[in-house]
Amino acid sequence: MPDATGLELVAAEVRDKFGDETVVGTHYYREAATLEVKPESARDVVGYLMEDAKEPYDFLASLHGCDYFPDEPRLSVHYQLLARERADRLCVKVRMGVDEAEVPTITDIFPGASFDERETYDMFGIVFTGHPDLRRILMPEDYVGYPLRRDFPMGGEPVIFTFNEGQMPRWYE
Amino acid sequence: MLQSYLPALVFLFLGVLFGGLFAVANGLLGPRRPNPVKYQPYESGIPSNVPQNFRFGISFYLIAMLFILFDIEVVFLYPVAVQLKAFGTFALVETIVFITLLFVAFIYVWRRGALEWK
Amino acid sequence: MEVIRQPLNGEGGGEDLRIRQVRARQLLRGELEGEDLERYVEERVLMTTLEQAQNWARANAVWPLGFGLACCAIEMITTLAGPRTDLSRFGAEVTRSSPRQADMLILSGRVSIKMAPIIRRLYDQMLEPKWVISMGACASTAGMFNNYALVQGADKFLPVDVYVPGCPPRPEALAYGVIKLQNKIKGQPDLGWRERYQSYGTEEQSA
Amino acid sequence: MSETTDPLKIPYRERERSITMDRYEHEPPVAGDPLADDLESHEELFTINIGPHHPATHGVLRLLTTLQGEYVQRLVPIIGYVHTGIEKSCEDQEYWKVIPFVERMDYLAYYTNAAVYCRAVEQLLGLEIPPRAQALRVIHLELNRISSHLFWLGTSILDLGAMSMIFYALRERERVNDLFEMSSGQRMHTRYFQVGGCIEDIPPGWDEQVHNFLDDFPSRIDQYEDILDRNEIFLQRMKGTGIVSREELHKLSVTGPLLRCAGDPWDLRKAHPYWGYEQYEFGIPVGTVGDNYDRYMVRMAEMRESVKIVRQALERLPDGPYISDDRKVALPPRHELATSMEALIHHFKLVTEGFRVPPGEHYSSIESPRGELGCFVVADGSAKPARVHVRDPSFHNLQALPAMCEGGLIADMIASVAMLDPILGGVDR
Repeated sequence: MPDATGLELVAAEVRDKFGDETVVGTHYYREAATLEVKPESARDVVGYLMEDAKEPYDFLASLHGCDYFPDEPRLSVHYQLLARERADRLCVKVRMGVDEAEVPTITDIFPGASFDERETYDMFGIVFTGHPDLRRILMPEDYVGYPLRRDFPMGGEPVIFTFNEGQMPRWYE
Repeated sequence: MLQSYLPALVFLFLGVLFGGLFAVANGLLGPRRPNPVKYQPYESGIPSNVPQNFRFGISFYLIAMLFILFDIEVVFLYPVAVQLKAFGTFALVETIVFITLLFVAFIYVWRRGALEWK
Repeated sequence: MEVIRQPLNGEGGGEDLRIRQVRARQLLRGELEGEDLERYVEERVLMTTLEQAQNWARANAVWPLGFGLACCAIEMITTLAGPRTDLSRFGAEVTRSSPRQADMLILSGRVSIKMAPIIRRLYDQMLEPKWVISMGACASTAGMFNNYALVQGADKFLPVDVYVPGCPPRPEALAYGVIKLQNKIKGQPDLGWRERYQSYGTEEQSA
Repeated sequence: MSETTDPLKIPYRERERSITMDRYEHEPPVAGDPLADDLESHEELFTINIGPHHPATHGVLRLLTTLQGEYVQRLVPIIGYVHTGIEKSCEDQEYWKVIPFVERMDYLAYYTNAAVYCRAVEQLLGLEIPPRAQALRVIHLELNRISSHLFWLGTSILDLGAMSMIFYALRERERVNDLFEMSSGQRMHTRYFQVGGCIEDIPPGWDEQVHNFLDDFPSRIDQYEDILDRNEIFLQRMKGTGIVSREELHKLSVTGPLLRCAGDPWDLRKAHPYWGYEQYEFGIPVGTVGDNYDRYMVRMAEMRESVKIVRQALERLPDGPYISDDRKVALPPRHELATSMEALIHHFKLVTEGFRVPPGEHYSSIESPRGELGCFVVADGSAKPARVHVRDPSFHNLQALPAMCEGGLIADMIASVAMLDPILGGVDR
């Protein structure tokens, strides 16, 4: 794991490569390094880190979305990068609001991310611009709504116990 | 003359009887609940849009023909094999000629490369 | 979300089980007469032996459709090919892959909303007479996944004959489910505990 | 299709042009399909669903394949038919109750799912689990790897047409299920791992049972290999089919036995040792050619390595607490409730509301029988996780399926799907 100073070095490297405002923040929590970046430059930073950084992270273990509902830039995409020679992990995080949920795709840099991106689009509605065929992967193609968003209802049926029988009169018919 | 054919006729009759019985009984006794989906082709549970007049590749047909050719050859060998002693050596020579003829055909087909799946 | 419960259109084809039981009881008490009695007797006497013979033949050769959805499929395959229980004792060992040759559909696993139309199509394409065993909590009531992705119970779109509880049910439980299905096919279904112990009147009624 | 110069051996397709088939000449090949241009005139592409209900797709995987005769031109795996919304349900449960949900994702490696989730939560809590719990976890994980590979072996060889293999494989698997039932009470989805260790200690006599199993299991693997390795049909179907190079697998984010069969010894148990894996000596089986036969051999060898690990872990099983003694997370033992007041309060608090995890997020990953299984947990300080995402190995390995099957025969595609060993519960979550 890159320790706190290693993370700062990577952040500094990215800052001077892509300009100062791309890196929004760095968090080092429970020996896991997270580099927070602007949504538009996500593709360049991940591409840079995967190929031509000083210590490249050549493998993308996972790409997943998340919805931090209460606090403001709600949706986020996480790129779990992995350097196999050094057995080193780094997470590049991108936060964005619901209405500008758009991130450039990285399938041309790392084709393995195409299923992940389709799933993140399917579950959160984050559009990956430039993805070869961005369709729903898990839900039926014509499904409306993005299930894993916090404001999406859990669905299913209300379970009938004695205390809430009142709301469902004559349920036993 | 009829005596000698009796067993064969009885066999034939029984075969037709039971075959027909099972086929017809199935139709009679089975309950019928027609529904439109039942008549559509089964394609792993997905409505199938495979064109009905689809033309398969030539290799399928070729392999089928070759199989039938050599299968009939074996069918002809059965009656001879059963009564080889009664027919005497003439039938033996006859069969060997028959087999070698077909074997030549087999070698030709094999060398021609028709057996490999294309 | 209000709960709508309407009886499924029944298995179709002749009265369903409940009505037959009620009429049998009326016959015993001698209350059945007139046209009903005629039809009842005619149906019973004429076809009794043939129907029993048919049901016996069908019950002892119930071929399941090889259809694994999720974790219960692992236990179903262990029931079919495992060392401890084997369904060939009930003639249910041959799993047919095509619905045309299968008599019974074992719904082993969770039924998602994307899979439901496909299962309904498979059920429709199966030939009569056909039965459905809903194996496991997820097939019977979507078990613990009370969420957007699962159909809350397969009986919302399929007439289910036997529900096998468990998550996943043990192989012995599924074998017992097949035995119960056989009794049902032979026309003597095991009575539920209310009938067996005559404990009517204890159904939970709202205040 | 051998392009040798021997006149008799010229490829069969060309010879057909010598036969005047004017009926075919007029018909244009199926237009509108990019593959149609390299098509001989009389070919017709045939798109069919090897769909959700198919005996050889190891679950509800739909393969939309475009066939040219017996050759697969294009293959599109379509998934989602057993999507259960587990990740959404997890956000509605306390941290404890999420374990049964997570276990039902990859329903052959259920211990591994529970382990990776518990590891993520333990790291969020900064909780160190006692050595005995670590050894118990390693033993159960490796036994689970054996049982998962056994089920893969049984069903895959069944797909290739050999019926007897599934009976042998399930016979051994029943023995492993008995061990799980003895230690945790249930054959599948045991919920034996708890955040902080294991729910209970193993019953006395359990290690003798495991030793009995370990003593005669390697001989059983030899029996399987005697059956399969000298079977000409099996070898011809497996050797040289579904070859994908290491770089391509790497680019398609494939991990696990599929990657190791192509020669890349990447295994998280060695790269990121967790729970004491560094103490045990075991090898990482690696293939050379990267074809289906190597995938088969790699998994058979992995079963042998797992036997070694379990044996070493069982001999050096340290005694001590089987769960961490941090009362905030682990339930106090029952007898303590009668005496101490704090235990009662901890017990009450844990049972009613569950423990709280300080805000933060963490991605932890371990080696499942199918590859790197990762779990990303976001905690917002309440008693329920804000987000649980599981990086499933089969979900990413499926991306390599088109690369394996395109250009080959359908029979090789069935073998490749079998050797890829996808578990659709984990793929669709």
